[in-house]
Amino acid sequence: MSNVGTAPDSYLGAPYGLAAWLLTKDHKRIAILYLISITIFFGVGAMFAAGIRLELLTPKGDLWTSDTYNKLFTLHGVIMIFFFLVPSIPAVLGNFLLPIMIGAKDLAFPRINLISWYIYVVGAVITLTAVITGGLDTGWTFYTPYSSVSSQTAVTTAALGVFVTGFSSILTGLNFIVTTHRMRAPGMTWFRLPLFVWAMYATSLQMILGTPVIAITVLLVAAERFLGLGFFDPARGGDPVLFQHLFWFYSHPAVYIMVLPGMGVISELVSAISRKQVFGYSFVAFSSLAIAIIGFLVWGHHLFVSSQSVYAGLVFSILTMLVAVPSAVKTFNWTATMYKGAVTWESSTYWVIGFLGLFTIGGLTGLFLAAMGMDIHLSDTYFVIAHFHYIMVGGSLMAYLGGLHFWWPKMTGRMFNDNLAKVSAILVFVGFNLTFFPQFILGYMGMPRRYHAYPDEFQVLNVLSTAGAGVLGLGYLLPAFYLTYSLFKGAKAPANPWGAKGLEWTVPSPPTTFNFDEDPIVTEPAYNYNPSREVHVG
Amino acid sequence: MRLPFPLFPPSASSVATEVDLLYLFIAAVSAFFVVLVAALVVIFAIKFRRRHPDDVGADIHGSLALELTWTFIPFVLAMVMFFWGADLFFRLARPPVDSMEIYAVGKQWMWKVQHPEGVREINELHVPIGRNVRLTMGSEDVIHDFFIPAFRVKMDVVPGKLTTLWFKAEVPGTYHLFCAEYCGTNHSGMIGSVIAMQPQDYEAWLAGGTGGPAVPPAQAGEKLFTGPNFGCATCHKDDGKGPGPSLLGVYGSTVELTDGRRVQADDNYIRESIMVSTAKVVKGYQPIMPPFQGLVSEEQLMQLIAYVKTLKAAGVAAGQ
Amino acid sequence: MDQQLEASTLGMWVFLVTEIMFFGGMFMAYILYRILYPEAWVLGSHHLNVSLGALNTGVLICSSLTMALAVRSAQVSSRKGQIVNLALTIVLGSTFLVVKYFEYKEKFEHHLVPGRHFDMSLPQAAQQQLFFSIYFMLTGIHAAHMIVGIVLMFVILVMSIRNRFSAAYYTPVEISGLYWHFVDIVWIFLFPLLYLLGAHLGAHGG
Amino acid sequence: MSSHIVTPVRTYVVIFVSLLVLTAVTYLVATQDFGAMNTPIALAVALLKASLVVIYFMGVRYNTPLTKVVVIAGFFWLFILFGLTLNDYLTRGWLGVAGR
Repeated sequence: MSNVGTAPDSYLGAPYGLAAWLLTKDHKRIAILYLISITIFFGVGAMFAAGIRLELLTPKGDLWTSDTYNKLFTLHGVIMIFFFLVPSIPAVLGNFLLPIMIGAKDLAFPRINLISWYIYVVGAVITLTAVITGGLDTGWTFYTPYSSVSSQTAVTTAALGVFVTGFSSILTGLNFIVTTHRMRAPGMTWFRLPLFVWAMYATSLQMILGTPVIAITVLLVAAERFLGLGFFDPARGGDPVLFQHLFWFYSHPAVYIMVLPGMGVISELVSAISRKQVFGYSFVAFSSLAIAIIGFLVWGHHLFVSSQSVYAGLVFSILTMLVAVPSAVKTFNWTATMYKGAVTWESSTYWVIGFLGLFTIGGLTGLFLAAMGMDIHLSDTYFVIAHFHYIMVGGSLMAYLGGLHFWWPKMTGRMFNDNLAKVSAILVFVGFNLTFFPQFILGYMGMPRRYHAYPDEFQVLNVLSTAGAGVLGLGYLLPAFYLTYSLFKGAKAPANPWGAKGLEWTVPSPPTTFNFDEDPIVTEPAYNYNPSREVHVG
Repeated sequence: MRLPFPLFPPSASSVATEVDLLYLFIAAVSAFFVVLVAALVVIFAIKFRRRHPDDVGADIHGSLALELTWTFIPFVLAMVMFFWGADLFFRLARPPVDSMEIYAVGKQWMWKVQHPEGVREINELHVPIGRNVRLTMGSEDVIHDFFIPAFRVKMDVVPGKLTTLWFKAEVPGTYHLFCAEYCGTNHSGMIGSVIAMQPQDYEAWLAGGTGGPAVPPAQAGEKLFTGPNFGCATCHKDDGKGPGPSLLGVYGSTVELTDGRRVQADDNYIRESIMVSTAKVVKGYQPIMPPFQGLVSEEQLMQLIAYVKTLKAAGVAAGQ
Repeated sequence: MDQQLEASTLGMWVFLVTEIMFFGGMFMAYILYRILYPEAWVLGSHHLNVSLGALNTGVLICSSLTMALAVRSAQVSSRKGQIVNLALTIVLGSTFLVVKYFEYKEKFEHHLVPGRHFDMSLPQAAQQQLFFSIYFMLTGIHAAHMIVGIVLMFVILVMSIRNRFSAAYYTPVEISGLYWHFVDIVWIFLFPLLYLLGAHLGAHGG
Repeated sequence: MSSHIVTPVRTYVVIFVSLLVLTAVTYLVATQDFGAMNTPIALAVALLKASLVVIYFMGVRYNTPLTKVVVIAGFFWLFILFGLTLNDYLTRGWLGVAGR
C-alpha cells in the first residue's frame, strides 16, 4: 500500500515497513489493521457458510458427515459474530472516523487501542487452534450441558478464544466512551455530534456492560468442562437454564452491538446522499440510547420455550415489543430525511436503500418472535435464522459495506469504480433476499435450525436459498476486486468527493497523521447543508 | 398459479388455525410497513433526485407531530401483538385438566414414549384425535425439544426437570416430530412421526400391542415403590407412621417444609424429592432420605411419579 | 496534565464497571443456587475457616489504607511515602495470598474441591459441591486479580523509586490505586456471603 | 477539577478504623440469630463498607459527576442482571402453569 499516500505527511506515508504498522498508535492505521484481519475472518466464515448451503442442496446429509456439518455451522456462527460482525463497524470505521468526526487527534488511549487489536488477534489464534484441534460443535450458543459435558470437541479452547476476544471489545468500547466524553473539539457539543458518534457511543455502552458477562459465562463453561467444577450441569446440581440467562444477557445486546453501528452509518449516509439534515436529529440520537438501554432488558425472549417462568416470559415479551419502537422511529426518520432532499444516484444510495429494505423486514419479523404464542412455533426454526440474518447481514453488513465505500476515498485517498459498486450493491440485495426470504417460509413450515438432513418437502426452498447464496457470494467478492484495484489505479480522491458535511471531509484524503493541522473549532450543527439559514444553536 | 412449495405446514390441532391467524396478522402489518417504507424511499430518491451537482436539500429539521405519530402507531400495534401473543401463549401452555397423560423421554438421539396403558414406542407417537393429550417430558442427557409443526407446539426437554406440552389433534394423519434444540452429532436424526388416529383406531392400535405385555406406568411405578431395589415403601407408609411422610393425597396438595416455605407438590416437586431428597424436606420429618440422583433412570422416575399421582385418588376415596 | 489524569481516571472507572459485571455473572450463580439450596449453602459455608477469612479481610483493609496513602504521597510529591506505602501494599497483598493458599490447601485435604475427589458422603453432596464450585471460582478469580494487582504495584514501586511521580503527574499511581481498592471491595462482599452464612446456626468448622 | 484536593491523612485513618470496626460488626452480627434478617444486615454492612472505600479511598467524593454516573450505572446494570434473572426463578408457578 506504500504507493497510495498522497500528501507527504499522510498517515499512509512514512514510516513505512511492517514494524511501523504493527507498533503504530495511530487510530487510522489500527483501523486498517482491523480491516485486514476482519476481512480475512469474513472470508473464513463465508467459506463455512458455503459449506452449509451446499450440504442443504439435498435433503439427505450426503456431502458432509453430521459431525462436520455441525462444526461448519458452529464455526460459521462463532467466527462471523465474534470475529467479524462485533468488531466490524466499530473497530474499522469507528476507529478511523470517531476521533476525526469529533475533531480530535486520536483516541483517548492510543496504546490501549493497539493492545485491543493484539488481544483480538490472540483470541482469534486461540479460536483457530480450536478449529484445528478437534473443531467445535456446540453451536455458537454453547448451550449447556451439551457444551460442558457431552461435546467431544475443543470447547475449552474455543471458550478461551471467545473469552480473550471479549477484552478486545471491552477495551474498544472503553476507549470510545472516554474519547467521546473528553476529546471533543471546542464547540463540538453533544448535539452537534454526527449521529454515527452517538451510535458508536451507545454501542460502546453495550460492549462494556455486556461483554464481561459473556466472558465469565464461557469461563464457567470451560471450568465446568475442564476443572470439573459444577455450575450448569444438572448432574452436579446446576441449572442449564441459568446458562441461557447469562449467555443471552450479553448475546441479545450483542445483536444491537452489531446493528447500532450500522444504524449510525446509515444516518451519515442518508444525510450525505440527500444533502440534507437528518430528519429529527435528537430523536435519532436518543433512539440509539433507548435501544442500547432497553436492549438489555429483553434477553428472555430467547427462552420462551426453555421452561422459564410464564410471568418472566410476559415481562420479556412486552419489553421486546417496546424496543421495536425506537427502531421504527429511526427507520421513519431516515425515510423522511430523503423527502425534499437532493438525492444522488451514486453507489451510496444503493447501499442505503438496500439497508432500509432489509433492515425493515428484519425488524418487523422480530415482532413474530416477540409475540409469545407465535414464538412457540417459530423458535429454533429457520424463521429465526432468516430473521437475524436480515438484521445482522442485511442490516449490519450492508451498512458496513456502504460505509466502507463511502469513506474509502477518505481512508485510502483513492476513488473506486462507482458503477461496479452499484452492481455489487444490487447483487448483494437480490442475492440476500433470494437466500434468506425462503427461510422464513421454511421456518413456518417447521424446519428446525442446525439440521444436517431434512424432509424432502423442504428441498425446493433450500435450493432457492443455496442459489441465492451464490449470487450473494458474487456480490461480496466483487468489491474485493475493484476496491483493491482502486488502491493502485484509482483516481486520487479530493478531500470531499461526495460534497458531504462533517469534519472528516474537511481534512485531506487520506488524512495526515495527526488529522488536523490546527485544532478545529466547531461553530455549526451537524449536517449543516443550508448554512445561510442556520438557526444559531447554543 | 401453484407454488412449487407449500407456505404452511398441515394444520392438524385445535390451536393451529389460531396460531396461523396471528401469523397472518403480523405478516399483514409487516407487509404494509415494508411496502410503505420501500415505496417512500424509492419515490423520494427519484422525485427528489439531484439535478445539479451543487444542489442541496430543503432546510427541514424535523417535526414533533410526525415523530409522535410514528412513535405512537408502532407502539399501539406492538401492544396489540403482545396481548394477542400472550393470550395465545396461555392457551398453549396450560394443559386442560382432563388431558390424558403420555410420558416422553429424550436422549441422544431418540424419543422414548410411554402411553398411560403402558404401551411403549420409539420415535413415534400415536394419539387419538379429539382428545387433550398432555406430554410429561424428561431428558436423560442434554437439552432436547419436542416439536410438532403440524400442531404448532414445541417445548424444551431439559435435563434435571420435567416439562410439559399439550395438544388436541383434530385431523388424522402422520406428521413430523422434530427435535428442535441442538443436541449433538445426530441432532437432525432425532426425528419421528406423530400419528393422529380416530379414537377407535387408537384403541385398536393400543390393543394390537407391539412387544410384550404392556404395564401401565403407574403399575410399574408401584412395583418400584414397593420393591426391594429402592424400598420407598419401607419409610413412606400409608399411615404416615414411618420415618417418611405418607404420600396419600400428596400430589397436587400444598406442602409445608421444615423452613416454613410452602410449595405445590407437582411433578417437579416429586422429582426433586426423589433425586435431591433433602432439598425440600416436609415439616416434621428429618432429612434422612438418601438422594436417588444417578440411581433412578428418567423413565423409572416418571413411573414413580405416575404411581404417586394414583395415590391421590386412593387417598381421597379412602379418606372421605 | 489534569485533562490527561481525568481521562485516565474515567477510563479506569469504566473498566471497573466491566469488572463489576464480570464478577456479577458469578454472583448471579451464587444468588440463584443459594435461593434454590439454602441448606446446602449453610452446610458448605460451615466448612470455611471464618477466622482466616476475617484475618484476610483485615489484611485487605490495611492494604487499602496503605494504597490510599501511597496515592496521597504522590499527590504531595513525597517519594519516600510512596515507596514505603507501596511496599507495604505489596507485603499485605502477598500476605492475603499466603493465607488463601493455606485455606485452599485445607480444602484439598478435606476433599472439598469439586470434581472426582469431592467427598460425596457429605449431606446434600451435589449441592455442596455446587457451593464449592462457586467458592473456588469467586475466590480464585479474586486471587487472580490480587496477583495482577501485586504485579502492578511492583511496576509502580519501581517507577516511584525512579522518582517518576509528583504532584504534577501521578496518574499511574492513582489508577492502579482504583484497581486495588476495587479488588478490596469484591472481598468485602465475598467475606460475609461465603464465610458468614448461617454462622449463627453454630458448629462451624474452625 | 481545577487542582487536586489532597485528603488529610486523618480522614484516611478514620475510614480505615471504621472499616475494621464494621468488619467486626459483620462478624458479631453473623453469630447472632436475626432470622431472615441475617443476610440483609450482612449485605447492608458490606454495602456501607464498600461505599466508604468508593467515596473516600477511591476519591469519588472529589471526582466529576460523570464518575458518579459511571459508578451508579455499574451497579444499576448488575441489578438488571440479577433482577430479570430472578424474575424468572422467583415467579415460577405464579400464573397457574405447573412448574412455570
